[in-house]
Amino acid sequence: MNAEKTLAIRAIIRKARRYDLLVALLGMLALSIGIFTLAALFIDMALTGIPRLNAEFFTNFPSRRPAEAGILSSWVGSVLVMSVTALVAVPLGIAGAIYLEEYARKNWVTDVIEINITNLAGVPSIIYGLLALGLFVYTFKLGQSILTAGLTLALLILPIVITATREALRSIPQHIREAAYACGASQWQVVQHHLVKYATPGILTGVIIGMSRAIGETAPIITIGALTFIAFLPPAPGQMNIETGQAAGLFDWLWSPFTVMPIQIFNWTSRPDPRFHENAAAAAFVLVLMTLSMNAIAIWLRYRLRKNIKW
Amino acid sequence: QVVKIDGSSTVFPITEGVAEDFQKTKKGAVKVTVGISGTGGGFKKFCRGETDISNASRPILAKEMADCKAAGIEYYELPIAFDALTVVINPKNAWLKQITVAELKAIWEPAAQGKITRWKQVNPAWPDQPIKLFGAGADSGTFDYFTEAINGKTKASRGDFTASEDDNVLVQGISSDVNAIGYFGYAYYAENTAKLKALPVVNPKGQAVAPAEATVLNGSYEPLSRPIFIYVNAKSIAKPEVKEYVEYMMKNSAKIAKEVKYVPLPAKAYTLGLEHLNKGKKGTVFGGKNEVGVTIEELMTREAAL
Amino acid sequence: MPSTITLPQNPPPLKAESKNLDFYYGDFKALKGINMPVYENKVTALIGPSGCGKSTFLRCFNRMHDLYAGHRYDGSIHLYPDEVDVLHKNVDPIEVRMRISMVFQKPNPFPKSIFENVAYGLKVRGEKNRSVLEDKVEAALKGAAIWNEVKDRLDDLAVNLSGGQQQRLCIARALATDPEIILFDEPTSALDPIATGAIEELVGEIKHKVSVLIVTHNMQQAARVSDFTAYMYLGELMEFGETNDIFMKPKRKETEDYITGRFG
Amino acid sequence: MPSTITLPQNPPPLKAESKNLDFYYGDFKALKGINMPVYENKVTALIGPSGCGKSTFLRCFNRMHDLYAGHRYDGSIHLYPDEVDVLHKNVDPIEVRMRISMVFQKPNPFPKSIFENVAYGLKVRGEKNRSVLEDKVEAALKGAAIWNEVKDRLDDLAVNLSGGQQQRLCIARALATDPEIILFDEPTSALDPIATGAIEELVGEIKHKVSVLIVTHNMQQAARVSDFTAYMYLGELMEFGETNDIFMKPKRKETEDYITGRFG
Amino acid sequence: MAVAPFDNPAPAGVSLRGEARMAELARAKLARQRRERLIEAILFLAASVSVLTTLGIVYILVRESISFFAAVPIWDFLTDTQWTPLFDDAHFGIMVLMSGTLSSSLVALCVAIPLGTIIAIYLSEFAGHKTRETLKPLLELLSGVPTIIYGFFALLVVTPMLQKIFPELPGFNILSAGLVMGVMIIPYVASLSEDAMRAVPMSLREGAYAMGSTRFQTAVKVVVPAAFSGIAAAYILGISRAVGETMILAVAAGMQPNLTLNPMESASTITSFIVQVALGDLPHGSIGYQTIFAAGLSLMLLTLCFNLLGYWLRKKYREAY
Ligand SMILES: Nc1ncnc2c1ncn2[C@@H]1O[C@H](COP(=O)(O)OP(=O)(O)OP(=O)(O)O)[C@@H](O)[C@H]1O
Ligand SMILES: Nc1ncnc2c1ncn2[C@@H]1O[C@H](COP(=O)(O)OP(=O)(O)OP(=O)(O)O)[C@@H](O)[C@H]1O
Ligand SMILES: [Mg+2]
Ligand SMILES: [Mg+2]
Ligand SMILES: O=P([O-])([O-])[O-]
Repeated sequence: MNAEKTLAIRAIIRKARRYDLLVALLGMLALSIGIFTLAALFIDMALTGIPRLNAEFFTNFPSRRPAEAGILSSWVGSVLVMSVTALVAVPLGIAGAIYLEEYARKNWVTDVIEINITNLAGVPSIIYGLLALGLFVYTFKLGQSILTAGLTLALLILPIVITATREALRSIPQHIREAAYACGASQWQVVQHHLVKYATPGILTGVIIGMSRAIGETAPIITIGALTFIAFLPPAPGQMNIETGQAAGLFDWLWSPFTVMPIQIFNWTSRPDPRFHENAAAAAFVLVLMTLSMNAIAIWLRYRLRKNIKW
Repeated sequence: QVVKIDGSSTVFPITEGVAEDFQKTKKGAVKVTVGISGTGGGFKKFCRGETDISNASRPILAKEMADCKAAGIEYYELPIAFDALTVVINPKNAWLKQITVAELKAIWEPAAQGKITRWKQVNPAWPDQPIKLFGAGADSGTFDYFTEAINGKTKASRGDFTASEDDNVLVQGISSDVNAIGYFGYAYYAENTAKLKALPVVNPKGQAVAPAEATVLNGSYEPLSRPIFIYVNAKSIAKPEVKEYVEYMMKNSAKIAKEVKYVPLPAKAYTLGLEHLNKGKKGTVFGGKNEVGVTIEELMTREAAL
Repeated sequence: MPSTITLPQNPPPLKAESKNLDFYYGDFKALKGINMPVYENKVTALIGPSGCGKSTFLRCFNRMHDLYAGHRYDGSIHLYPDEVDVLHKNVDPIEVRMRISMVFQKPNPFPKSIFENVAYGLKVRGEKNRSVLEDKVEAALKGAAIWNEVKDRLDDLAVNLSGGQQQRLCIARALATDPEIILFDEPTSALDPIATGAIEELVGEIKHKVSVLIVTHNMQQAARVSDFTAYMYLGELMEFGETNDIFMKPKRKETEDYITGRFG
Repeated sequence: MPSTITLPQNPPPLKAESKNLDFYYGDFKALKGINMPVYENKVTALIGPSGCGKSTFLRCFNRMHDLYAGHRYDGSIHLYPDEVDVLHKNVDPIEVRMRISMVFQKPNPFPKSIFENVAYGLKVRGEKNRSVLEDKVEAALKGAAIWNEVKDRLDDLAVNLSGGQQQRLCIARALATDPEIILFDEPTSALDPIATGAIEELVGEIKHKVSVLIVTHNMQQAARVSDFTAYMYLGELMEFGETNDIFMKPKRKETEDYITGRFG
Repeated sequence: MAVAPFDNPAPAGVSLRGEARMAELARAKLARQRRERLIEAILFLAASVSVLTTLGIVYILVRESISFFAAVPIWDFLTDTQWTPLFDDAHFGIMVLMSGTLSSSLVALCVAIPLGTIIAIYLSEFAGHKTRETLKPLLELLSGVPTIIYGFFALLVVTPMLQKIFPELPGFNILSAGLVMGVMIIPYVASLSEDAMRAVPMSLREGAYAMGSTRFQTAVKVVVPAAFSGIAAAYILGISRAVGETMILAVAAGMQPNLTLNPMESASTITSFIVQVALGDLPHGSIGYQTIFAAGLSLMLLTLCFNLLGYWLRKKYREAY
């Protein structure tokens, strides 16, 4: 190759490489905007909220006196609502995904279900709130209860769980299925002995991501009408009522009025007394910490569990 | 053992305080839930029998009375405090020292929608700057009371303003905009005196009066002083926990009202309320009208006459 | 074109036989009227250029195609002595697969322990007794000539074995259930020469108790391990006969061309 | 073990030469001290069992390994006549790739039109003139013996072509930029026999204007298309020489074993 | 011979042959199939829950909307320029809320799409493995923060900052809410686009590099077109999120029904209207109650259009490589 041509090519390369630099810089800039926002959000909350974080904050009910107010009823409410959500969404989601990925024949019914799930994933959460209001609260008369909230959020995260499970199932290579079938396994045995097991890390990540979304959802919960002052805990199974002497049933708590963290935060920020805003920041800090740690667990699981599963 | 309370956000701080203390004295044996649906929303639930007690920042209206009647629901009306509905502006606002009802009407009447958008249009002495409006949401008693008092008709208002059931949203909005004007309960102003300025309103006697406990008590803050109530379902009172709660409330409202920056009624008002309860004197003394400008004395005489 | 089939003088007992077997991937006819015997305790090699249908044919024997929609069989494969037609719609493919094992091209152990891999076929068959499992796993691993390498780490993950070990593990897995036939689909194509040698040796040993069908693209391998050879081309069985005959004096020009490497 | 290298009597001009080339995938040394000439306008075939390092060696020539972290070269590959060491860290890999094209195992046309695929390399080199592009694309497609099949649908998506056509398109793409060397990594292993024949023929033609390095696992193919053959084993170059010699009278026992199919 | 399977008759080496044996096998198959069918039916029911959810949503929205449209002519709903459904002089012009929804979504997308795309390109084509594996999860955390917290962040931190630049800016405005919403959506766009780009086979990238392309050329000319359907799907999801986001707008955008597309003003969106009403009472059966369902139906239709567009794009351009 002659020298002249070489020089020409070098010039072209140099020009082309300028864009490389540009995109790399822009990419890092864009990333830092995102990460900077996250940091700003977090630091802002931490600075206002941390002074309020002490043991009483977690063991006190809300109160009109900001210094005595705590998040006991709301964190317990969040935990209970999340449990209902998980208990409903996880089995339903996994079973649905298994059906779609492993059993469904390619026909219009499957197509409808698929389009429907993609579509549901994009339906705004407030619409789920309306569904819950119209269906659970007024038609099924479940009231503004833990059960209603749990079911609503379960429906909300169902598409997330299904999609994650399907992804996980799809990433199991076909040759593993073939190996199992070749050993004489029936379809259900293949699902049970292999697919569900190998998909667990993916399913767990999906579930946790769904849950960390659900725990921060405010709009649908407001819509079912749960913006309320609650300074008591739902009845624990078997708990005695001092006045009536009756023990609470095993599932009474499902029908109990409740509040959750985001609602408590919303409530406090709408108070006139600015000291409540510190409470709100502290509660928000706790909530963000909860979701972040859930996300962190998801990421950790993704790395840990997958280690033992390779093909 | 749940006492269900819902309704006015204005009354909420008092009810919440009572509920908190009451639950403490009962050591958790009685549970009290307090919702914030606004006065109108509260009455809708109340008249469906979904709640035991409804908080209200205005008297029950004829339509609501009809609803309750249709559902066979009778109630006790118990005034618990007075509030000064406060007109607030941004502290940097230099051109407003006071305001008349007529000026407020010019700003807020339905006909002003889309037309009255600059201060100058209301009063030529005011600057040629946009008006930013903040007000209570449509389900609130505050909205009903304000529209009745200013525009002469309940719920008659222009629509292009920032409306919120959440008064703190309004505080935020007004405190961050020189051109803002809005209204809400006195308590929200009292907690934010650094960020807001309360505008003296010219009363029917022609005096510009600022909202304060004293001006409410002496009846000079007019027409925006208003009594606030709880309404108790007559059937619910048969439940011991509800009765106990209401009695507790009557005994402690004065203390808590003061604590959360409301004007407590004279002690007699509370005993009178309890008396009504014990004697089964049900119903309202307002006849379904959203009356404005009722002073404490007037209220007391009416209650006594029930 | 009819296949050229040369049966041996004294044919050994039949283990299976495909009769007029057609196979369709949707509309595409991948196998065309295949008639071929499989003899008991013999190794039959399937050779032919890429895409000629070797794998397709092999996977008919254990109804692997049933896993996919649109795959269709026509004709029959009879299994002896009980004369069951494995392709018959009344026959449960799972039943077939319990009698006919398969070893795949790429070693595909489950991401479980070595023990669990080999025991899997037994578990599917309902065997729960731990000591029976242990005995059979050991026997299978010995049969697959990998016992010595793994006996101290039966609880390790199978995927951490080397490729050749994995493939022998898969053979052990297939052996553990005492199948009547084992199908091999290019079992050494992903392996190095040493591992390949080990597998070939193994095939030579297991044929004493089981009939073997093996697909290979390596003619030397076919020559080394098989007793009978079938040459396929474009979905047809071109020639079938004893391995020595096919490689030394093929009856058909096409076979000879292929074997001498004139194409493919 | 030193490689057995037999240079021809009258060697053609050198196009490239690897000197003491080592290559590491992280800690794993995949190539060990490779010394090998590449002659101008000749076809050099790389053969050897799977995993011996053929692809690894080939991909050193156009610095493909630079795309992955942890891959490391040691030694040099000089390009003649200007004696540039393509592995030198001061040499821009992009410049190297502009001189040395590559055709991959699996056809990998871009998801663009046929025309855009072939014109891609020219556009990257800054060519914007439409008529120049059209001429060069036509020439390249003709050179890859696919012009007649696609000339009426240059704007169709390339992915809609058949496998063999796609591979010829990829060859046209590689040819369009007038490279000095073309690297082929098992270019026919995903193709049917007819497409394979077409590609082999093509290689025979293009070598008149470009040097060719081709990896193949098919010894017959190596024998058919190449002038020189290199036999690799476990990362080492075992033997290099004229193709006829390697296949007829290999100097080393290992080479002979491999060629006669005793393993692999 | 083979170990006896747990519930099938013993296979080979048994007395039965030919027809009899086949009949026996047919029975065994039937028994097994029945069990598998039952399992399948249960799984199918689980999968149909999603369809039931949609049907439930549609049923509820349509049922209430029908009563709504009995009271409010649909023409007024579409053309009125005022939105005061709960006032004495009620107006029901959905355009007012639509304009808020559109302008806030537009602001958010102007942030999320360019930034998300460039981040995706950077992570997938430029960043090293380590960088990607640490930064991507970190970025994804952004989407895990409850949106109500973003709302107060917008109101209390971003708006005051913006007011330093635009002193005219009201305390509640679309701009600040939209910007924060955009940042919240970045991870959806970036992460899904990055997944789509990752899924482009390495062989395609190698093809491009082998032609002498730079990273930029490879990314823009080969990887992005090849991943187009996935990237489009990511954008669509971003749009759905923006259109459906509620709390950020409810808190920071002012809830003022305002027919304007100017982001420097405060406005109410469909979603913020719904929560606003929900914060008050939901007077079952009243026109106010039905209004939120009519608004919800409009929102649902809007997102449905986008989602169908996304589905269609994915179908049409699937696996271009
Ligand atoms: N799942 C499938 N769908 C459609 N056609 C298929 C499928 N699998 C294989 N084919 C086609 O069927 C024919 C036979 O394929 P098969 O895999 O049996 O060939 P083979 O002889 O095993 O080749 P190889 O040596 O490459 O494995 C080929 O033309 C192939 O393209
Ligand atoms: N990316 C990689 N990382 C680590 N090791 C690798 C990588 N790619 C290849 N190797 C190893 O390097 C050695 C040579 O691989 P290479 O792909 O060059 O073999 P090959 O001769 O081309 O084989 P084949 O015929 O199977 O393509 C093998 O042992 C392989 O396992
Ligand atoms: Mg095959
Ligand atoms: Mg290779
Ligand atoms: O919440 P209100 O008191 O205004 O009804």
